[in-house]
Amino acid sequence: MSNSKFTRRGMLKTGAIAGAGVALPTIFTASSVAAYTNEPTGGSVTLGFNVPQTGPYADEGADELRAYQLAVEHLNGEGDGGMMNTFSSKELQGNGILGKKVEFVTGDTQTKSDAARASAKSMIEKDGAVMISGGSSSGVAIAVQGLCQEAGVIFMAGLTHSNDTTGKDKKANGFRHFFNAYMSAAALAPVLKNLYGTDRNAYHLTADYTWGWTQEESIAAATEAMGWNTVNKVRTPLASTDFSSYIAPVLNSGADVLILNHYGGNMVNSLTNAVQFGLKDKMVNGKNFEIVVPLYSRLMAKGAGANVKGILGSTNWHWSLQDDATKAFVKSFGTKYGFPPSQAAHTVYCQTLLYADAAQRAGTFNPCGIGEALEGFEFDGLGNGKTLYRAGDHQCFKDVLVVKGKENPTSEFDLLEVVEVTPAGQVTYPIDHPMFAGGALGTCNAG
Amino acid sequence: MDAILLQILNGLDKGSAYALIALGLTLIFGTLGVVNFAHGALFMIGAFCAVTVQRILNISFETVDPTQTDFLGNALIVKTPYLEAWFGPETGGSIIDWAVPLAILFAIPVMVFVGFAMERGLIKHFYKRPHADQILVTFGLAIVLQEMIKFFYGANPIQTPAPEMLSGIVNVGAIIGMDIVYPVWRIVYFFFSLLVIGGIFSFLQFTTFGMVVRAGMADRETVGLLGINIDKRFTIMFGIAAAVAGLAGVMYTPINSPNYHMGMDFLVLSFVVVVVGGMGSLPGAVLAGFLLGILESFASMNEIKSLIPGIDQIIIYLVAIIILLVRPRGLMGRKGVMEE
Amino acid sequence: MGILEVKGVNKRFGGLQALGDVNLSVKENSVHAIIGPNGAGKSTLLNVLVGKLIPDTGSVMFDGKSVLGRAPYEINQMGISRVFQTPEIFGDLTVLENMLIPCFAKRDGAFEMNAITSVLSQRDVIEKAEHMLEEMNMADKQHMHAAALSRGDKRRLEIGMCLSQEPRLLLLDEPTAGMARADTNNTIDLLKQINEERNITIVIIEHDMHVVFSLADRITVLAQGSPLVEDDPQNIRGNPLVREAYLGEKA
Amino acid sequence: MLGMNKNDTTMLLLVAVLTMLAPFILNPFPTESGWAQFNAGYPDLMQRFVIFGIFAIGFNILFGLTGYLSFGHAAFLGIGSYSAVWMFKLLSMNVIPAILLSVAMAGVFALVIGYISLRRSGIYFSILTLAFAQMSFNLAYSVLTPITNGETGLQLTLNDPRILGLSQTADGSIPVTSLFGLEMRSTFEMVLGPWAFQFNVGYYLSALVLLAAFYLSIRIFRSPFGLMLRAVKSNQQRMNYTGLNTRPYTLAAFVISGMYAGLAGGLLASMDPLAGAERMQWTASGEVVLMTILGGAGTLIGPVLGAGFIKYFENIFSKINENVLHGWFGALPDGLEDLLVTLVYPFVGKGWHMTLGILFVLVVVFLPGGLVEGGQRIAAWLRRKKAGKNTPTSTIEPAE
Repeated sequence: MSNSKFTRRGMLKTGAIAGAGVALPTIFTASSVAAYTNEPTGGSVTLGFNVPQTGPYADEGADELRAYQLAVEHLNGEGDGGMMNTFSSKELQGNGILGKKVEFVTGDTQTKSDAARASAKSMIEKDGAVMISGGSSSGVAIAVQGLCQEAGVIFMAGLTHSNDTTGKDKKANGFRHFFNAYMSAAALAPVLKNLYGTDRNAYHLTADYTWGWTQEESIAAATEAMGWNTVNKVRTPLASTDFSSYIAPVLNSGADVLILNHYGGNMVNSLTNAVQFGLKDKMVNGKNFEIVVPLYSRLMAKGAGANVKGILGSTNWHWSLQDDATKAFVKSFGTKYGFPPSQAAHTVYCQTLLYADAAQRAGTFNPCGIGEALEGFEFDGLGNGKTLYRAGDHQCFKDVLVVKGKENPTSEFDLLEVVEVTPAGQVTYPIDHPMFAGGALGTCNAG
Repeated sequence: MDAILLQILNGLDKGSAYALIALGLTLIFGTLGVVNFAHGALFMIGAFCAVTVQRILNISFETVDPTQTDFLGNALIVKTPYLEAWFGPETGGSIIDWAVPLAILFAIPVMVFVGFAMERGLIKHFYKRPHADQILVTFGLAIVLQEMIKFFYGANPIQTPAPEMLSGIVNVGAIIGMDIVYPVWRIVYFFFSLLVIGGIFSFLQFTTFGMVVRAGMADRETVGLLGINIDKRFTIMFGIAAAVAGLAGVMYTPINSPNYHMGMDFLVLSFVVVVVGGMGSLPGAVLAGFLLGILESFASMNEIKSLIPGIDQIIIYLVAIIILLVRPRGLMGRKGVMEE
Repeated sequence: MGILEVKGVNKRFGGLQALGDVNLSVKENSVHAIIGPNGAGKSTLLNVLVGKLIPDTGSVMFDGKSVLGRAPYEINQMGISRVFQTPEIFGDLTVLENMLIPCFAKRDGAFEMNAITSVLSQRDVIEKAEHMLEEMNMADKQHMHAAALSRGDKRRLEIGMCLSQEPRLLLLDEPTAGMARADTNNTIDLLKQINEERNITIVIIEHDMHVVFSLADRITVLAQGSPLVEDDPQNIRGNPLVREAYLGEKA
Repeated sequence: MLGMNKNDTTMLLLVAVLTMLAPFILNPFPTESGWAQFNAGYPDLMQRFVIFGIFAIGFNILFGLTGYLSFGHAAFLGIGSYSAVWMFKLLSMNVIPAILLSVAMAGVFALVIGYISLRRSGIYFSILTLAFAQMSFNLAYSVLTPITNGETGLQLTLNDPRILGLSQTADGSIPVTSLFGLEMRSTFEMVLGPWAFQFNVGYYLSALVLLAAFYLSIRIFRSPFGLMLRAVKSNQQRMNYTGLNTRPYTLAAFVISGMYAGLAGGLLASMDPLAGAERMQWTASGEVVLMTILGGAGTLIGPVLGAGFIKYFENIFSKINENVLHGWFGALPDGLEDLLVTLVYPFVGKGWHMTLGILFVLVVVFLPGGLVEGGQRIAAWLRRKKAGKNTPTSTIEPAE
């Protein structure tokens, strides 16, 4: 399945366990030969895809896995090549990475930071993975990113939206293609202003954990900057399944916009509950009551059904975009699996390609070399327009989509329509922005 | 004032689900003495009965519409449910619209069957085994059931809306001259739960079957000595308990879209409800269900949350601890039942 | 002054007067039987004596000290042991282990964190337990699981466990209920021997008049929660009040 | 030996041999073979085997001996982990003070929670412990984020003070956990033909702690204290009427098992310095209950087996994906290959929960005494077979 030529800095010298060694006819690998963790020595290179396969995000994880599989096929020269054909960098030849065939192992994060680290460790220690990618929540992504930093492998983050991933918890070995809460807010604010005006009272319901807080902070700051008033910010327990007791007080709070800083199952339920309570048809202060879901997931939005109609939010990418790269990816994915890819699938596909391309350009799998190749890398042709991997925090800067629940969907996938493509310039922030302060990249670790 | 009344109403509505699940759990514990960790899974299966009925009603034939394109740019395949074709879009559409209430008819036999199968196939071997073994086996069973649902229906929530007529909101405060709007379906759910609870109680109270079961709950041996086959009746009670959980699940689907792990989300909570009410006490389970629902609603009010941060995270457990320490047999538990 | 003095004890359960003004004096080294029809309050009285129930009024003194308000284990430590109607033993443990527990309790008191030494190294306790098993004629069964013993053996084990605590007062709740006549006679002999050789005071609740009259030095008759008569066996036998209350016969 | 009888000594030696040779035993398949998927001999999983073994041994001291079923023991594991990580952040990267603090903190919390919960017994006790643990989890995930770092879990940063150590190493990274300079993550690899075996310092430290914990648990089982605990389980009424106060006995057992959980938590953090709130969730408490019952509650070795069993499924079966299956069955004709993959797929990879659930049911139905009973049955069967048909069926002794 995989090789195991894996070494570690700080490896014990032969003497320490010589007792065990002497008794056996051993052939020792010289431990100091490898220059970095899991240096691939055979004809193949192993990547580790760590996604939620059990628990509430299992479907999202499954979609990510599909995209990884597709990316690996394309890298190995199978299939139609997908976005490799539209990618602005033409280094990849379809013969694997640096001539080595790409293999992969998968694991289950269970959407728990502990389990995710165990799974990632097993890929590094047992399967010899040289890069770990995945994640469907920020807590998991940050935890695994920390692990990869310590272990000396590259981490290509999957779906993680918290500011912290490339903010206070950023790491030299970690890279994020996905957008973040600040970007969502910056992209949404002008649209909200256009559609709903500047005289609005917003009520926040926020999932009571780190991601929810960063999103609440980002959105509140952006909306307040354009003149909105924040009526209340209410934290809801993560384990909540029924949000009615939090929605009910919104009715008489004087607010005319409800912002749901929820994701996944929480988002489905809180949105469903909000619509149940008639908030969508309500009039307050002579204005239509509005609901905003800053981070949309199309897969999950399906669970809320017709309730998403007309509700604004943002996404990293959507299959209905009309650029060549998106079309190529949707075609490639849709032909293989029979339905369009989600934004989670898209981001992990991009991350895999970006990693492979960086390795190709660097001419090595050494994480430090790859890091250098990715830092400040500008590219296009992956569905988000011109994109920059900023060197200072390893965050991608690209256009952000503002979307709205579609009124008349033609199919079960056709839930969202793109309202606006906010250009990258508007969502870019300085590295020392206070919402991202407090951490340091540190130096790259090659193990 | 409005806000408090609204939260009381909300608590009753939340409590309906707790009460129904706890009622079934207590029936099983009271009759068979089994700690059933698979009870949440029964609730979940009930909810998926609604999903299944919705899917069945939506069975469609496909036509190609060349004027539109799908995501790959091919001609769009439009699906039309047979029901709409047979009865016209109007009637067919409204039949589909009523999928959830219709699912009740589907769920009752399915759940009773599932209950029987569970009891006869597995649980009956565990009457004499320690509670720990019962927990392990029912927990294992819950995982299996849950994974089966996940395998067929996926992990994401699936929307099962209420009928158009019963969606929307109603001003329930109008009667007392106040402005308290509340979703119609949630009120339906509340009354539905009262109906089911009332049905179970009168069944136990007024039928011979029920009387025997109640006698059996109080003193199994004596009833057995009378030559009455109590085990068979208890098996039937297991089926009924499963059906109660299932109905609670069916009707819950429009409130929150069902997913495969919804049973586990309710499991711990429903055990807390049962214990607070008093192990083996049916009225206790119902009372505790509503009580905890109301307390939970109050704890989520901003005024309370600002006084005690995080109170809504722990209220249920805090109340359970206090009640168990002050009144070990729970609110309405009989003295001596699993006490000391 | 008896070893056990019960004065003016009342206990109500809701509307039911379970014990009404009970006075009882048990002389040291005597065998005192408490008899009475079902529902006369015998078991309630026993539960008061061992601290399981607290009476509404009245006092219970053992050897000059009040037992009221003390936990059962404290009362036990004062020197009162109890034998139950159905033998209460440690069914999951072996017979020897059953016997070891009261021996440890006698030596170490109510709680001792003796977690590192092996049971086997506690020779004094083991010898005492083995000795007691021999006295109970159960040495050959010491490695059996207690749950597997016959009913008579369970009873003997339970009595042996009580004795190994060297109590001053032994309370027995219908010790021969459900026993065959031979076993009953054995038990009577055993109890006589305990009373005479070990100088242990015995309070026995019993239905079986054969047992009562074979053993008792003194008998209290309870009826409807109150003592009807307290007297010597021969006087009780002829007392018309007792016959009426207990046997339902008209005088 | 060491104050134990022959059986117990044999058991301890067996565990010692198994743990010391685990890198070999758990890696039976050559690295390049298709079966290598089932190898479990890599540091992280081996560490988890022994650490969760310690957790389960401790849980068994409470549940196996006294019969009190706690549904909140994961809280102590979590408290242990948080304590250890805080020690790494504030004091030094040496694991000794971290583990000591873990055990102490878990002990303090166990004393408080136990004191309250043990006022009740039976299912009421279970619900009380569950309630405490769920409260800890919910608060750790949200309101207590400044202490626990909530969703992400408490982790080390480059700015931690580390009074007795370095905030960051010379090359700008976070220092690693060590035992007086011996790094926990140091791994020595031995390649033997097609096999590769990994010897990890952290694993061997954990394994030694496991042996100590196991030895201590044997001593407790065989002590008068252990006897009293078993008596509590058997008949509390008789305990009370034998002049024994059961409350301090059960409380002591609760605190000891809480400290075992804290020890496991501390070790877990020492191997991988991150403490996630999920460690305290009720499902995590449920997991140790399952480990203990599955292995055989009340037996010495059972919990360790149960822990290994569950962790193996979690880490090995979850990694088998469709590709791997196609790799295995690739040699078969296409139709058969697809059929087999379709049949097996629901039970591995994302379906590993299903397999685990089925196994719970099977084990508890057919082996009421857990895996230990399974082992005993096999042993008895072998003995009978060896001795011929004349020997009477040997009675199954509980493996205590």
